[in-house]
Amino acid sequence: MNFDIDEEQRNFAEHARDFFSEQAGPGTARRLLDEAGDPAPGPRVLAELGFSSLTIPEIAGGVGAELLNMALVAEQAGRQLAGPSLATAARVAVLLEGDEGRLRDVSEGRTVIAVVDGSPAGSSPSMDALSATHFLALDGEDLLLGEGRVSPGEPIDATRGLGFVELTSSEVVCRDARERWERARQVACVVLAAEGLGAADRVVELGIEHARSRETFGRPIGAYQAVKHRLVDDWVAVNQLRSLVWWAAWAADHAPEQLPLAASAAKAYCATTFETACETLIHVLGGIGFTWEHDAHLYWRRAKVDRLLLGDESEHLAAVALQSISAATRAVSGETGTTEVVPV
Amino acid sequence: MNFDIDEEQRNFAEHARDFFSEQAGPGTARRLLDEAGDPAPGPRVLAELGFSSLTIPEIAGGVGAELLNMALVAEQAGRQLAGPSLATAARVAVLLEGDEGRLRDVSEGRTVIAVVDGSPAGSSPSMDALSATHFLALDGEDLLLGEGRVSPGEPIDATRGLGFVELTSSEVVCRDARERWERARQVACVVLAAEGLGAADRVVELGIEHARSRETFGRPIGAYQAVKHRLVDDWVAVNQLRSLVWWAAWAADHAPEQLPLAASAAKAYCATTFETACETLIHVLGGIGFTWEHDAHLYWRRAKVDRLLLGDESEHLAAVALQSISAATRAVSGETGTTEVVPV
Amino acid sequence: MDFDDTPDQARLRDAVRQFLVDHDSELAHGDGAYLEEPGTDRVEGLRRTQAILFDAGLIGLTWPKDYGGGGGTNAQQAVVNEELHRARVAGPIGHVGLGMCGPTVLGHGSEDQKQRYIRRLLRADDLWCQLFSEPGSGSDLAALRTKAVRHDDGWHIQGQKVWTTLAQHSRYGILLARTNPEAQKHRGLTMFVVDMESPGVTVRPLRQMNGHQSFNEVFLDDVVIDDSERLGDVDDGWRVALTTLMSERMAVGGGGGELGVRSDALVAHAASRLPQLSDDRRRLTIEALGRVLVESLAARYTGYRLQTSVERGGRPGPEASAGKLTAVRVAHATADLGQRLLGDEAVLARSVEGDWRWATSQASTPGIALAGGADEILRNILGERVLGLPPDSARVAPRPTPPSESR
Amino acid sequence: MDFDDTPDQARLRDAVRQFLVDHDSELAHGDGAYLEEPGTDRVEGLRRTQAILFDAGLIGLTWPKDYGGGGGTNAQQAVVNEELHRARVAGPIGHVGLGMCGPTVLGHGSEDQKQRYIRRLLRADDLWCQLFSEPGSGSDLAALRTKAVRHDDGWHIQGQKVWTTLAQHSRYGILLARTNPEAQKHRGLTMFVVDMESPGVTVRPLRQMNGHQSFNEVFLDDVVIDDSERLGDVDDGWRVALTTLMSERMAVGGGGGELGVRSDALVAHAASRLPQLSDDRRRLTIEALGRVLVESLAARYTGYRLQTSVERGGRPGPEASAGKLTAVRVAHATADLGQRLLGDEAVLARSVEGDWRWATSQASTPGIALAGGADEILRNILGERVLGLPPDSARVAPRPTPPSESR
Repeated sequence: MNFDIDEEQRNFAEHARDFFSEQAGPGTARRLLDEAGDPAPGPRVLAELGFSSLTIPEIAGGVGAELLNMALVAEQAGRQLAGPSLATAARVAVLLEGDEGRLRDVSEGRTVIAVVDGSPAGSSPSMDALSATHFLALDGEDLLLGEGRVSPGEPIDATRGLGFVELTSSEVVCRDARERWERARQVACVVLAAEGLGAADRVVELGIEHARSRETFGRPIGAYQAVKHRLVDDWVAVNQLRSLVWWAAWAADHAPEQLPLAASAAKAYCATTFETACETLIHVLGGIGFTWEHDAHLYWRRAKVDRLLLGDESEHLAAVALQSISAATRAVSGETGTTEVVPV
Repeated sequence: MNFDIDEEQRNFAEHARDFFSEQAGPGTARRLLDEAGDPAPGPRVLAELGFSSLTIPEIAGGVGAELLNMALVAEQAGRQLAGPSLATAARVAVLLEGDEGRLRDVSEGRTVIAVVDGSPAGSSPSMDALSATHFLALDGEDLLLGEGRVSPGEPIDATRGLGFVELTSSEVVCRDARERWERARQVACVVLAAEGLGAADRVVELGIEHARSRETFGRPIGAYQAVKHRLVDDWVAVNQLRSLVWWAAWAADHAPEQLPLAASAAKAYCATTFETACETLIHVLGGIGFTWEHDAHLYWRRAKVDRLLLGDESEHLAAVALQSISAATRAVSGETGTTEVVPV
Repeated sequence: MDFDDTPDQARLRDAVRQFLVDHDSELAHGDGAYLEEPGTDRVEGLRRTQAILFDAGLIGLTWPKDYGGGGGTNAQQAVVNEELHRARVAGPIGHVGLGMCGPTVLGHGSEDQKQRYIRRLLRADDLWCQLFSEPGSGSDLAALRTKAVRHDDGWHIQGQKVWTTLAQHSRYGILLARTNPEAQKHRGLTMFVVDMESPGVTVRPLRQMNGHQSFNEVFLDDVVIDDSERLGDVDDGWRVALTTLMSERMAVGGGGGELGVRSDALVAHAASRLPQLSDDRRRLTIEALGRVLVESLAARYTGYRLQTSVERGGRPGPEASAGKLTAVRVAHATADLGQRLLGDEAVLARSVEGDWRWATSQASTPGIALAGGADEILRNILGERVLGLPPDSARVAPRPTPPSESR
Repeated sequence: MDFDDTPDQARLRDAVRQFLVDHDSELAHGDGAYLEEPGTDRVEGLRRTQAILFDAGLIGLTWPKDYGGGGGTNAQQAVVNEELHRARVAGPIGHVGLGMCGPTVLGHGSEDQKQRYIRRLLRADDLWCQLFSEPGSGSDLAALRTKAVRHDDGWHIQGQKVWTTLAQHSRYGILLARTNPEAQKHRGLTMFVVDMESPGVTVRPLRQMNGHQSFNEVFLDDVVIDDSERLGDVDDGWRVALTTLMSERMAVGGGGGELGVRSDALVAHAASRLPQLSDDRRRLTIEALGRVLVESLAARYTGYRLQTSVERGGRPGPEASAGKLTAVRVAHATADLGQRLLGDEAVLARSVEGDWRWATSQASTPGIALAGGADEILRNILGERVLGLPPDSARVAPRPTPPSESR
């Protein structure tokens, strides 16, 4: 067993980190709450740099990398509240698997595709809808691609590009697409959790910085256990979230039978970890953390929204529980032979 | 509004406090884990002193007091892990309402009655079954009284006298008894919560005493926020539990339409408050709190059992939620006129 | 123990209820404390509402008659408050004046000050603010650095305050300033009434994470205050401030009042949403709703006990801080559950039907949590003053332990 | 990143699995760490199990060959551990020796000590205990008062230890004692190996709240230890103890191992109980189960990352403490959920079918929580050493604040 990223992946993440700190940041998230626009760095730039086509095969103009690499980039994107979400990109790459032509359009930035959650005739709020030119949707068992009319809602986090979509034209790009749809959603959960990981990591970092320097009653506030221990708990959770995200991303390519469990575990754990970290940060900052000008609320807004996207904590907790039970039941009845599907 | 007990009630509670500190105590709870026997002060003594017949009318040989007085005694009984539970006594008093003869037998200690939860043919573990001479049970809509065979289980808390009961003889003492059965259970919940209140109060007290005197790293451990704030949270919860218990006990006599809500609120809040207080105590005590000889685990055992008796937290939380919703719905439809049933 | 109205109280209740029915259209309404729709400004409407209620004798019922109050009992005020709550009347805009500044002026002001200020404060003719916190002193209030220096023409004030609720709408403020920089930090402070229209006062609203602008920065640049506007003795301002803080504690959650969206609004929301949920979701929601309601009831009935004790002449002690800890937690849980009940639309700040309450309350709770002391401060107060635990900072000198060697 | 076996590892796995099948009936089994049925004394069976595993090369795989170890890799040991886990083999009775005492002897003992002790320790021929905590020093270990005074015939030990796991079954212990009462508290300690059969050693088992007697008081009344049994230099015992504590941290939860009942046992229990629950209860239980499992997975995979880093020559740093915080929380939640799944019988210590695991684990968790440092100590370590937050005790002198005047 070797459960760590390698040197190349580390360098790759480092580059992504530099890129996103230059090209994105909470400032954009703040501005978008007052005026409409695309999140930074925006769909074209992500396509140009190959970030959104990381998991698209080379033959279709993509990078052909593993999902783990996408997760490493997503972590860095999350730190800077970048958008559109790489979760959407990863989801599209799975949904259009084998469709080289359309994937090439995506890789080369000619089309920007979002995925419609809910009915194609009138969707739930769907991620990155506001900046998309085309939409993928599931209609019964058929996967549709088409254009659509998008009505934005009043955003909590404006970088998620949430909109209600109504498809105005569509063609079936895949029949019997249910399994693929589910897998695409699991992959998207992993990448969304990776973005949450990066954001939560940054949030804990901000809290630690403040707790080291801000004094009250003659001592830095980080000396007080009430502050210190909350930050520690959040740091522990973020560190553990990283383990789940890496495992889930690895599973997508190397142990697909573990993906459903791992993706749900990562997504569920991310929901609470990220939200709690933001609440700690705002609390630890005191008055300044409640201001519009501080970045804290922008991360908090992202956390409040992300925890619900692609299934909330309850949905994923139930998935983990039921998959574990069903694997245990299969193991008892001998169905799986000597290899356990679920490492619980 | 006057939401406080009066001078007379205060004195009465004071006397009860003295009595139970002399006649009961965690020592008995510890001994009963190794050898069978009745909890202290035991059914006869409680009957002799009129504690178990507090809510039985004078005409039936009881004291004819309000449930609030019973709750005040129960709080003191709880502090010392006394038994049998006054919740059983209060429940029996409601179930036999109007049956002067049988109530007189109870008041005068000639019969000791427990209430059977579950089927009379083979019950769930039922409180105070081990020291009872007779049993009340609900069979369909009929209330039965009879003798029974009791098999004890291996106790977590040996003062609760839990046993599986099978009625060996019975007669119907009341038909269409469902409403009365429910009300008796609610009244029992209030008294059980009162016992939990007293126990939790004592537990917080023990934690505070220890935190004041035990030193580590040159300071009393109560100076550290991690210890101090946990004890504060427990103290706040105990204080709030007292409010719910008093309200529920008052409602039983003066606002019966509020009893179901208040009883469930008190019981649910007690479950967590008492259990959490015990876990804090054991934690704060360190190694000594993990020993058999310390009283901490005896309170902890009581908490682990009481939280499940007469309905667990989930059951009572649901009752609070559903009653509140149904009252709100009735209020909207104008059913209740000008007086709201549920003060939410 | 008795929750029933006396005949007098019952008459009062009927009268109030009738008044509120008759004047319903003139009054502002709302679903919770400090809960305002983003992008709207109801200040004038809320002032009008407070004036109407004051004129009807429903505000300041327990305040001295000499200064415009009703001279009534807490029990009467409690009856009135219940009816205001039932009628969904919005909380008074002048809550800082009513909850903190007014009691401080009453407790420590001159007869002249009381005559000039109290009646107009009760009626919201003047709004008041509390100029305490500074950029460098929040929890550690007594570390404040705004200076007041005595000259022939009065006290000259120099400094900056922050997180000052309502400052931009306020005519007056109570101001805590350092008058003796040499004294031990609690001993060199003095309290004043400051006219917010004085030269040298600059108010800059701060935009908050909920989009509102209820907090302000206040810059005090050589503001002159006449010595007659001093509250209490020179260098005795900490004692005066304790009156304010004690009142604040009672006002913010201490008396069992709710912060954030009202629990009855949550129940109504749940009642309308539950039927649309799947069985699974319904059960989880019911548990969550029960949990919020039980904690809310626990805080409410504890507030009633405190009210009874205050009515009997007790003063709200440090234990009143407990109510706020719970009230903030309930407000948080209420907003969270209310938002989640919006289902798919819970990712938006306003549902398709226009429900903005839960998202706004979520974004407002962190601010409410700061008023009257952060959780840690309240827990320290309770731990040290009520439970008798040793103080937090090492006033007892610890044995030194080099960090590198500690376990 | 790679979770797959190398061909060598796959061969090892097959061999181990076959061995465990063949010898299943000779081995003791169990559903979790530190989980023993009350009233049964399985010590002999557990010692036999450890000896069988040692003889088969499955214990001490990574320890130096010179002293009876296998000289293998952590990766090999991980494969073996997975197979032992899968086969439900009970954890080694000699866990204190393996996890703490052995590494300390290896790190600081003489060649002679290593030769004499390690092999027998691995084989559970000798059990070991760790004589650290005292009645007056638990979290603040360095405050210990047991004295060692040098005489011609060796060191004379006087003092008392407590919470000593396994002492009543142990042949040896590592003992931390004060050799220089004048020095600063961390600087006057020395570590020894003590023969528990020496004159003057009295072991008194303590009954615990779970009914077990795994903790002991140990009285040391003029016990004589030869200087050759010293571990490390005189007065340098704190540095030696840090090796022990570091190893303990890794052993108790740090490597992702579970404390309390195993999560697969909980899943199996839930699978058998869920069908009997009402719909409402089933949904609530599924959420609770999911929550335990996710946290358990989070800790497990974090342990794997730590193992990878240790395997690459990293030493387990203070961040290994994080694993224990989570593992204790998971153990607590596992026991609670397991017990509640017993339904009506959850009020008893043993279900009608005889299931005692959950109630026992509930009553054992507080003891497990103490080993390797209480939560507060672990959080301080993480906060100060990993996050770089300032130390807890006021090493920086605070400005004095009289308690009566603080806010």
